[in-house]
This record gives sequence, structure tokens and C-alpha cells, in this order.
Amino acid sequence: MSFMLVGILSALIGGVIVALLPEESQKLRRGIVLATCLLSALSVWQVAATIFSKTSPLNTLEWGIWQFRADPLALSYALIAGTLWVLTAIYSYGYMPQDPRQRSFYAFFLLSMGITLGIAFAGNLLVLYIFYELLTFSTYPLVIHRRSEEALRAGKKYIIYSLVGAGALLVAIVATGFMAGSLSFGTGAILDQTATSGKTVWLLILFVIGFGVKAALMPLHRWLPQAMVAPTPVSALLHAVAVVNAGVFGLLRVVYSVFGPDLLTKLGVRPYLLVLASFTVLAGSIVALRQDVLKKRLAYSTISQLSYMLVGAFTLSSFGLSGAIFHMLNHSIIKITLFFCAGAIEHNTGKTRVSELAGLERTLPWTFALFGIASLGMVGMLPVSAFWSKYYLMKAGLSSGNWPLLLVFIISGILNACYFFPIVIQGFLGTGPIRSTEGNKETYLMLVPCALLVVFALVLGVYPNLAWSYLVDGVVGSFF
Amino acid sequence: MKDYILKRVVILLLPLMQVFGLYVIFHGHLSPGGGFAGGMIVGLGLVCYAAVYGMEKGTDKVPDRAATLIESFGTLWYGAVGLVGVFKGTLFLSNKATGVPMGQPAALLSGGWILVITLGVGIKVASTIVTLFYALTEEEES
Amino acid sequence: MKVSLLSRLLANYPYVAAFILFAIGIYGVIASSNLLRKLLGISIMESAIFLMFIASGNITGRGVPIVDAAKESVGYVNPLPQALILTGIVVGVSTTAFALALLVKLHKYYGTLDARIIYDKREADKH
Amino acid sequence: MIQENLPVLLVVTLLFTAYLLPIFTKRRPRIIELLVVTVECLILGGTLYLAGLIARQGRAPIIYPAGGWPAPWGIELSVGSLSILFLLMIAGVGLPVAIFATDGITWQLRSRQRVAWFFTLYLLLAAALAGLAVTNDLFNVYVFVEVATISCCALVAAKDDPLAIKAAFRYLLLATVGSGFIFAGIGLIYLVTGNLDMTFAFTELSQRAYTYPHVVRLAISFFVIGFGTKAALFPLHLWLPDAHSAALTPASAILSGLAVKGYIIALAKILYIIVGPALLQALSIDRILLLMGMVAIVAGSLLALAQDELKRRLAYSTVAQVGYIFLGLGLMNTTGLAGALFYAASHAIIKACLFLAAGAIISRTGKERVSQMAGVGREMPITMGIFTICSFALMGLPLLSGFIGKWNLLRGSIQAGSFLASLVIILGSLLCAGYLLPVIRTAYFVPAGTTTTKETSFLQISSMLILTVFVIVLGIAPGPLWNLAWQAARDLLGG
Repeated sequence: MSFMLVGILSALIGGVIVALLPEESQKLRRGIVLATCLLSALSVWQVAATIFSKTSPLNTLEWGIWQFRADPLALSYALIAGTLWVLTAIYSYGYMPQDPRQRSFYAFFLLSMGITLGIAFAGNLLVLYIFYELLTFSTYPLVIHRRSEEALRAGKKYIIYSLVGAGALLVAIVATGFMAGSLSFGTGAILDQTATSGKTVWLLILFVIGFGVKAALMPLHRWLPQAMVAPTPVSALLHAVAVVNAGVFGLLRVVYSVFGPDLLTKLGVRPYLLVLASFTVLAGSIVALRQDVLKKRLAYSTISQLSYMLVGAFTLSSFGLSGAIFHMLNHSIIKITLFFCAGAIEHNTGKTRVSELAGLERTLPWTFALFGIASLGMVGMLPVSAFWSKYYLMKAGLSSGNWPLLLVFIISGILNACYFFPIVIQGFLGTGPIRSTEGNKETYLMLVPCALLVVFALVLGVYPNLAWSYLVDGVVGSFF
Repeated sequence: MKDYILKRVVILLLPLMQVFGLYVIFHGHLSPGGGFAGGMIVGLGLVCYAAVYGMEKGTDKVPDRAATLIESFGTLWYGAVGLVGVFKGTLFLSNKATGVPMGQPAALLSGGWILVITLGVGIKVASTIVTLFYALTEEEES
Repeated sequence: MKVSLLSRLLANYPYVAAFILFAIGIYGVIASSNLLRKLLGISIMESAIFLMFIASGNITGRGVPIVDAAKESVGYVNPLPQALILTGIVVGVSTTAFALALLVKLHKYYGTLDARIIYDKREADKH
Repeated sequence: MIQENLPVLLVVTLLFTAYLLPIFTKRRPRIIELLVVTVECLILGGTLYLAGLIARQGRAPIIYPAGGWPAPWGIELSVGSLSILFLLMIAGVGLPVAIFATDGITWQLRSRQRVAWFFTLYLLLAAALAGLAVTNDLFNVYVFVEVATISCCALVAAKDDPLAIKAAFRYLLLATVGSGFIFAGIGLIYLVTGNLDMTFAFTELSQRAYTYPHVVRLAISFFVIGFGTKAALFPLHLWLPDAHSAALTPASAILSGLAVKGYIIALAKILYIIVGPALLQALSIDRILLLMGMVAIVAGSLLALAQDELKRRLAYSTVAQVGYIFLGLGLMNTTGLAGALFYAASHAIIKACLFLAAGAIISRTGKERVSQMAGVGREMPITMGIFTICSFALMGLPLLSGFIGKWNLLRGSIQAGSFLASLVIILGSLLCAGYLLPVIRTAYFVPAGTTTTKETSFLQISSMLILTVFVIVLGIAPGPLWNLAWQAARDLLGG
């Protein structure tokens, strides 16, 4: 039995067990959740260890149509998701204890984990589609967890966007199967490298719509800011890490495993794809400037940052791909920290708007400190790791002769600073009406995951090779 | 209904209708007609009786439940004759192959199972007509 | 051309009659709001089809399909359509009977057989 | 003895039992119910045995001349993969629905006598559908279609209330017009070919069709109109929503699930066996079927969206799903046709189960409208769970049986080069999500006041569970049934 399956199945089974437990048995549930998360994450690490130790460069599993495949690209997504899920579980123990619907929350939390790993390890387009579609339905109850009017409306929007995307994806997959005769990911691309007809372009458009919805590619992004009504662990995990990265991961698969860089170059679609992604980078940042609700600001920042990765992927160069992969890792770590901090602020003070944050550093010193460091990272400053990924993305822009991309990244970086620093400045220096005298209200359960993540981001910033030499080189090596 | 002429005429015609109906049923394999036509005539005779003499007298002669049971019985009869072929090791609705005496052509007792099956059809049709009539009038009266 | 069309129609008069009957039947179903008349229309339609089917079995100049040595020379008309139409008539009878039973019930519930009035009453019941 | 006669015995057993039941009107309904369930089990067993027999014979159809008279003189039964597929549908859906019906039908019908009649009609319908599956004779098709139609109408009328009677009459009226068209079509085919046996009619027709192209076209359009009326193809669906929503729950399930499919299978037989794929394409009938299917999918789904009554919504959904099957019939390639046949089977199971679940919900909680469903997820967790799984299957979510059908329809439409058809398939799925997800959402996630458990009885739950298990198993391991559908499509297309 492969550890891939252990990772997927243990989370799924754990989810079912949690669903069957009564609402009251909170301690048992917490134990099971943490244990299954850890088991899944460790299995993913185990798979990663065998792959990156070069003992076996590829790990596949096949049972009828059920093909699974652990290549470096799959692992880059699985490692991020698996590890962050454990931390989110710990964080949620601090965030959720008063919630009346924890059974449903944790059941779907675990199911989503298994499904996310399924997306990562999918060995062909059909399996990828199956898990991609399931992810929509397993995360829907998490999005509408509060059951308020607003939440239900957001959930409806989420479902509509996702289903439309999935529909486009299904047509694309069927057409791929018809054109190529196979759906399995291999060392090369699935599609015939000489199929440069109009049909291929339509196919690409369908794929981009299909995965673009989850990757919040503008104009398919509208569900994401609304989905921020979900509890913060959900927003953090699903809407900064798992769901949106599923879209990016899917597009990476499409670009490198289905079409292949050569075919895309021949089709001449690269400029259009780059313009689309660059537009999202800038527009997302600009809209983020105008958001007062902290989580929505983070959501638009996510939309913008996701397209950084897409720009990298669409340059079709090895620098771009390495930048994209590394940015996926860095963005996940940093954005989830930001969300965790925002959640902590909301949980402890009830404040959700940027304009209300003035002076809150006195009540939540550690939270704001961590938020500050993470913001630095998001803007792209040393010594936080995201500097390196942005550096490589720019390098990709230059080396592939698309110098305007450089401009896009620089402008976006400035915009990032414009919407992140005011938050931190407000928190530390603002003299708002509230000067709390209650002292420190932070809880370890929520603080420790953030701290761990920030430390990790800093370590990666100082020694990028830690991830680079294994993960990024592995992925790039498998496609170039 | 107090119409004297109608009652007399029906009582005179009824035996003729029944006998003619039976004749049509029994000569189904020799001449035009057969189970459906003959059964129809027999059934309509009974309907005439019930219509003219009133439902109560009609149901006295042929009770509703009896008509229903006979109706089922007619169909089962047909099915059973068909199944004879199956039990004899040949095909469903087989005639000669089941070993039934075929008789002289153009004689009344000829054609193997055809006569038997026609009888079943006649029974079924006659009783169906009666039940239909009962069903329709019953609904109207209640 | 006109003459030849007419003569063709005359030669195929049973089919023409069948089509006219069919049209009358359809008209009855569509035009009348009385459910009983609709039912009658359907019966007429069925008769049209019976007529067409039976006419298809006819071969001019041939005899009744009863084995008879005297008629061996002229041959017989096709008996199959007649046998089939007999079944068709049976089916028609059962449909009509069932529809009549339903009509009786409908009349019991609504006191009328006019489709429009029934519709109005149903709408009134809903609100 | 039994083995050689199995094709005819399946039909005869059902008919025989149907007429046996009135004898038990005065007895306890339990006897009748037991008899019906036993017979349904026998039919299932017989069909499975027959399927094995055909598989062992290299999938060649079994030809059975009734009364020993070979075609074209006698009536011929022909049991091939298509027949087996449809027989499996009849038995596989008929049995659970019968089990469901045994519970509570006496109470709903308010008299013992009517229970016997209800099951008589139920078995008659099953017998007629089985007859449609196995017959190879055009006139037989007509007779079985009529028996099926009358039993359907009577099943609707069995719930003796004004709405049901009105719906039944409307159904009968339109269905009889449909029968008229079918009969006329058969007459025209007979005029042209002089044969009623499908195989012989095909040989004759392929030679003569080009001499009488208008007559053949007329006959085909009569068939499409006639069977389209009975199968509720979009502009001809007017009777369906009333009839299927007004009927008793088991009747709705069997009508929406099976009866509609029976007519489609019969139409497929006539179009593909008698007319033949080549002629269909030459007369561009396939394009028309494709177009009508697409219109039906979109229009049926939109109409379903507008309904607030749960059973009406499901009924309109049937109109849309029938569109999928017609679309598949018009694709003219093996993948698409097999997809349509598989879709028909899976829709039969899913829609039957949805109607059963909806009926259970309505009878237990009294909530007939989607907007009232709040709290049902807590009141009837198992039933609602089943409803949810079947809804997901109908939407075409992966791992459930609906997906396999849709997937292959999509493959077929892309193979046929019809991008529009593939878009419509996806649009239909999305609209399906649009009209089914709100039910689930309201039932589970809209807060309701205090709720008490009102879960339905064990028998009803187990019957629905059987169907749900079919849905899941067919979704995960479609292998055997898919092979059957593929073989049936190959037979029909003459590959």
C-alpha cells in the first residue's frame, strides 16, 4: 500500500468518523482530527522523502482509471497543503471552541484534506477532475458554516462559479481524451505536439476557465472575496491555500503536462495568457487598496498573488516555473499567517475592519508583530522567503524577453506595500479611540502556528536552498 | 324502467344473442369471428339485460365480483394454454408440436388448441364488457 | 398534372378518406373544450387508422380469405391487416372504456366536462 | 424447458401474476404484496440468468419464435443486449419500488380491493415494458405500448382525488393521440415493406425507402411524434408534470423511472433496427433528434427551475433528462448511443429513488414545497441523505452513476463533432444543480426551529437504500452494465 493512498484515505476516513461522532464529544473529536491530519501529513512527507532522496524519482499507482502519481509537481502542492492543514487544525482549536457546529466543521475539514491530496496525487485528468469537483462540494459547507443569509449567498456564488468551471473542465477533458486518446500524465505532454489547430486553442480556453475559477483569475474571481464570510481557519486554509492553489496547480498541470511549453509556444497564445494574468496581478492589488474589511483586503491580495504564479507558469521558461513553484510555497506560508493573525484579531477583539485596528498592538502585541513580518514578506522584502520567488519571476520575465512583466511586478509590489503597511502602522502607531487596559489576550493555540510559519518563512528567506534544491529543482527538472 | 315492450323484446332476444355469441366463439377457427366478436355478443346480451331490467336484477344474475373473477380466469386460461407448449418441452403457444389431436380440417373439433384458446378469449371479453358496464353505471349512481 | 393528381386521389380513395377522418379526429381533439368530444375525436382518429390499415390489405379482384377450392384461382386478399385491426379495435375499446370511467369520475368531482371550467375550478382551489 | 422459454416466460409470468391478484382482493394485502415481491425477484433472477446465457453465446441475440412459427409468418421475440439492459432496468427498479409500495399503500389507497388492483396495474405495466424489451414485431410493439399506456394512466388515477383524475385523463388523451400516430406509422411501414417483423422490415425498407422517401419520412415523423408524446419529449411533455406529480409515490417513481424509458427503447428499436443508421442519416433524422434533445434539456431544466413544488420539480427534471437520451440517440456513434442507454438506466434508478424519497418526505412532514424544506435534513436524516446522493448523481457528479452516462454522452458528442451538444450537456448539468441544490441547501443549511425525528419506516428506507447502492456501485464500477450498453449500441448501429 502506497503512502499516497494512506495520506488520502486516512483523511477521508477520519472525516467520516468525525461525522459519525456526536456533537458533544469534543475532546475525542479534537484528538481524531489532529491524529488524522498528522498521519496524512506524515505520509505525504514519507512519499516526498522517497522521491527526493532519488531512490525512486517517480511513484505511481494504478487501479483501472484510478491512477495516482507522485512527481515533484504533485509533491510541491501536497507538501504545502498537508503541512499547513496540521497547523490549521491546531489553530482552529483556539478559534472554534465556542462554535455550535463543530461536528460538521471538522468532518468536512478532514474530507477536504483528503480530497486536496487527491488532487495533488491525481495521475490522470479524470481523477484530477473527480477530486476537483469533490473539493467544491466538501468545502461548500465550510464556506456557509455560519449559516447566515450572507454566508448562504456567498456559498451560492461559490457553487455557481465552481460548477461552471467544472463544466468547462469536463468538456475540455473529454475533448483532450478524444484528441490525444489518453488522459494520463506522463513524462511528456498529453496532447500531440503538432496539433496546432483552432480546436486546441478552444481546448486551452476551456481549461483556463475550468481551473481559472479556483485560481481566481479575473474575471472569474468574484466568489473569493465573498467567501470570506467563512470562519477564519476556513478562509485561511481553503481560500489562501488549498482551493486556490488547486486552481493554480491545475493550470500548471495543463500548461506542462497536458499541452507542454512547446505546443503553447507554437499556438502563439503566450502573450494573451500573460496579459490575462498580469491584468489580474495589477487589478487585484488595486482593488485590495480600497477594501476596508481586513479579510477582504487579504482576499484581493490573494487574487493578485495567485496570478504571480500564473505569470511565472505562462512565461513557459524554467525560471518562470521555478518562481511559480517557489511562490506557491511562500505565498501559502505567508498568506496563511496573515489570515491567522486577522482571525486572531477578530476572535479576540471583534474588529474586522482596517480602520478599527488603531492601537490594537497593545492588546495583541505578538499577533501584530507576526503580521508585520508576514506583510514584509508579501511585499517581497528580505529576509522573508517571498523575495526569492519574486526575484525569479522577474528574472523569468527578463529572460523570456517580456520586460513589461518586470514593470507589472514592481508596480504590484509597491501597491502591496501600500495596502499592507498601513495595517501594521495603524496597529503599532495609531491612536484609536480604544486603548484597552485588559492586557494581553492572545492564546498559544492560535499564536504558535503563526510563529512557526513566520520562522519557517524567515529560514527559507535566509536559506532558500532548503526548499529550492529539492522541490523547485525537482519540478523544473521533471519538465525541462 | 317500466317499458314493457323493451323488456319483452330483450327477454326474447337474449337467448338468441347468447347462442349466437357462443356460435361465433366456437367457430372462430373456421369462419370470420372468434373469441373477441363472440365474447362481445355474449357480454352485450348480459349488458342489455342489466340495462333494461335494472342493475339489481343484472347483478343478481352475474354478480360484480363473479364477473371480475371470471375476467381474470379468462386471461389465466389463455396463459395456461400457452404454457402447455412450455411444459411439453416445445415453445410457448405451440399447437401441433404439443401433440394435441388436430382433427379433420373444416370440422368443429379441429385446429388443436385454437378452439380452447378462443374460448378463453370469449370468456374474458364477455366478462370484461359486463364489468365495464357495472363500473361505469355504478360510478354514475353513487 | 391536375387531372393525374385527381385520378391518383380517386384511385387511392380509402387512404384519402382515412386522412380526412384523421384530420377530423385531430380537429375534434383540439377544437372542442368538452372532454367527451375530445374523446370522440380520438375514436374517429383511431377509425381513420383502422381504415387505412384494412384498405392496405385489399387486392382488387381477390376473394375472402377463407380456404375454398373454388376461389383458388383468383387468390385471396391479405388477411393480416384485418387480424391486426381486430386487436387495434380491442385496444381502442379498452382505451375508450377507461377514458369514460375517468370522465364519470371527473364529472362527479367537478360537475362538468368542460375543460375550461374544470381548469378554472382547479385554479380557484389552489388559491 | 425453462431455459429455452425464458424470454417469453419473463413476460408471461408478470402477466399471469397480474391477473392472479384480483382473486386475492378479499384476503389480507400482505399476501398480494408478498406475491408481487416474489415475482419481481423471480424476474430479476431470470433476467440475470438470461444475461449470462447471452454473454456465454458470444452476445448473439436469442431468437424465439412464438408458437413455433418462424418470422415473417409468426411473431418473433429477440433478446439481445438492448433487451437485457432494459429488462435489468425493469427488474432492478421494479423490485425496490414494489418493496417501497408494500409499506403504506393500503393506507394510501384506503381499501384492500384497491391494493390488489394497484399491484395488478403495476405488474401489467412491468409486463408491457418487458414485452417492449423482448419483442421483435412491430404490431406487438403497438400492443405493448397500449397496455403500458393504459396501465400508466390507471396508476395515476389510482390516487382517487380530483387532481389525479384530471391529470390521468389529460395523460390518456395525449397518450392516445400518440398511440394513433404510432399505429399510423406502423401502418405506413407495413404498406411500404409488407412486413411487421423488424428484421424483415429492415431488409425490405433498405431496398424500397428510396422509392417512397416521403412515406418513410412520414412514418418516421409519426413514430417520433407518437413515442415523443409518450416519452415526454419537450414540446410534447404537457401531460407529464401533472401526471407524475399527482400520482401516488410508487407510481410516480415507476412512471418517471421506467415507463418513459420503455417508449424511448421502443423508438430506438424502430429507428435503428427497422430504419437503420444509414437511412436515418440520409434522411437527416439524426440531426432532428439531436436538436430536439438539446431543446428538451434546456427547456425542461428551465421549467424545473421555476417550480416550487418538489414533485413537480422532479417531474420537469424528467423532461430534461429525457432530452439527454434523445440527444444520445441522435449522435450516431457507438459511444454516444451507449452513453444514452447507460444514462437511461442510471436515470431510471436515480429518478425512481428521488421520487420515493420526495414522497417519503412529503408524507412524513407534509412539506410539499422546496421553500418549506428547512429542517428536513434533521427530521429525516437518512431519507434526505439518500435524496442528496441521488441529486448529486443526477447532476452528474463523479463516482455516481449519472456521471458515467454524461461522460460518455460528452465523448460521443465530441466524437460527432457537435461542440454545441457538449455545451448543452454541461449546461443541463449546471441547471440540474440549479434546481436540485436549493432543495438540499434548504433542507440542511437553512436554520429551522426545533425539530423532531420523523424518519420513515424501515422497509421504505431499505428499498431506497437498494437503489442508492445501485447508483454508487454503477458510478464506481460501471463495467458490466457499461459493456452491455456498449454491446447494445453496437448491435443497434450494426457495427
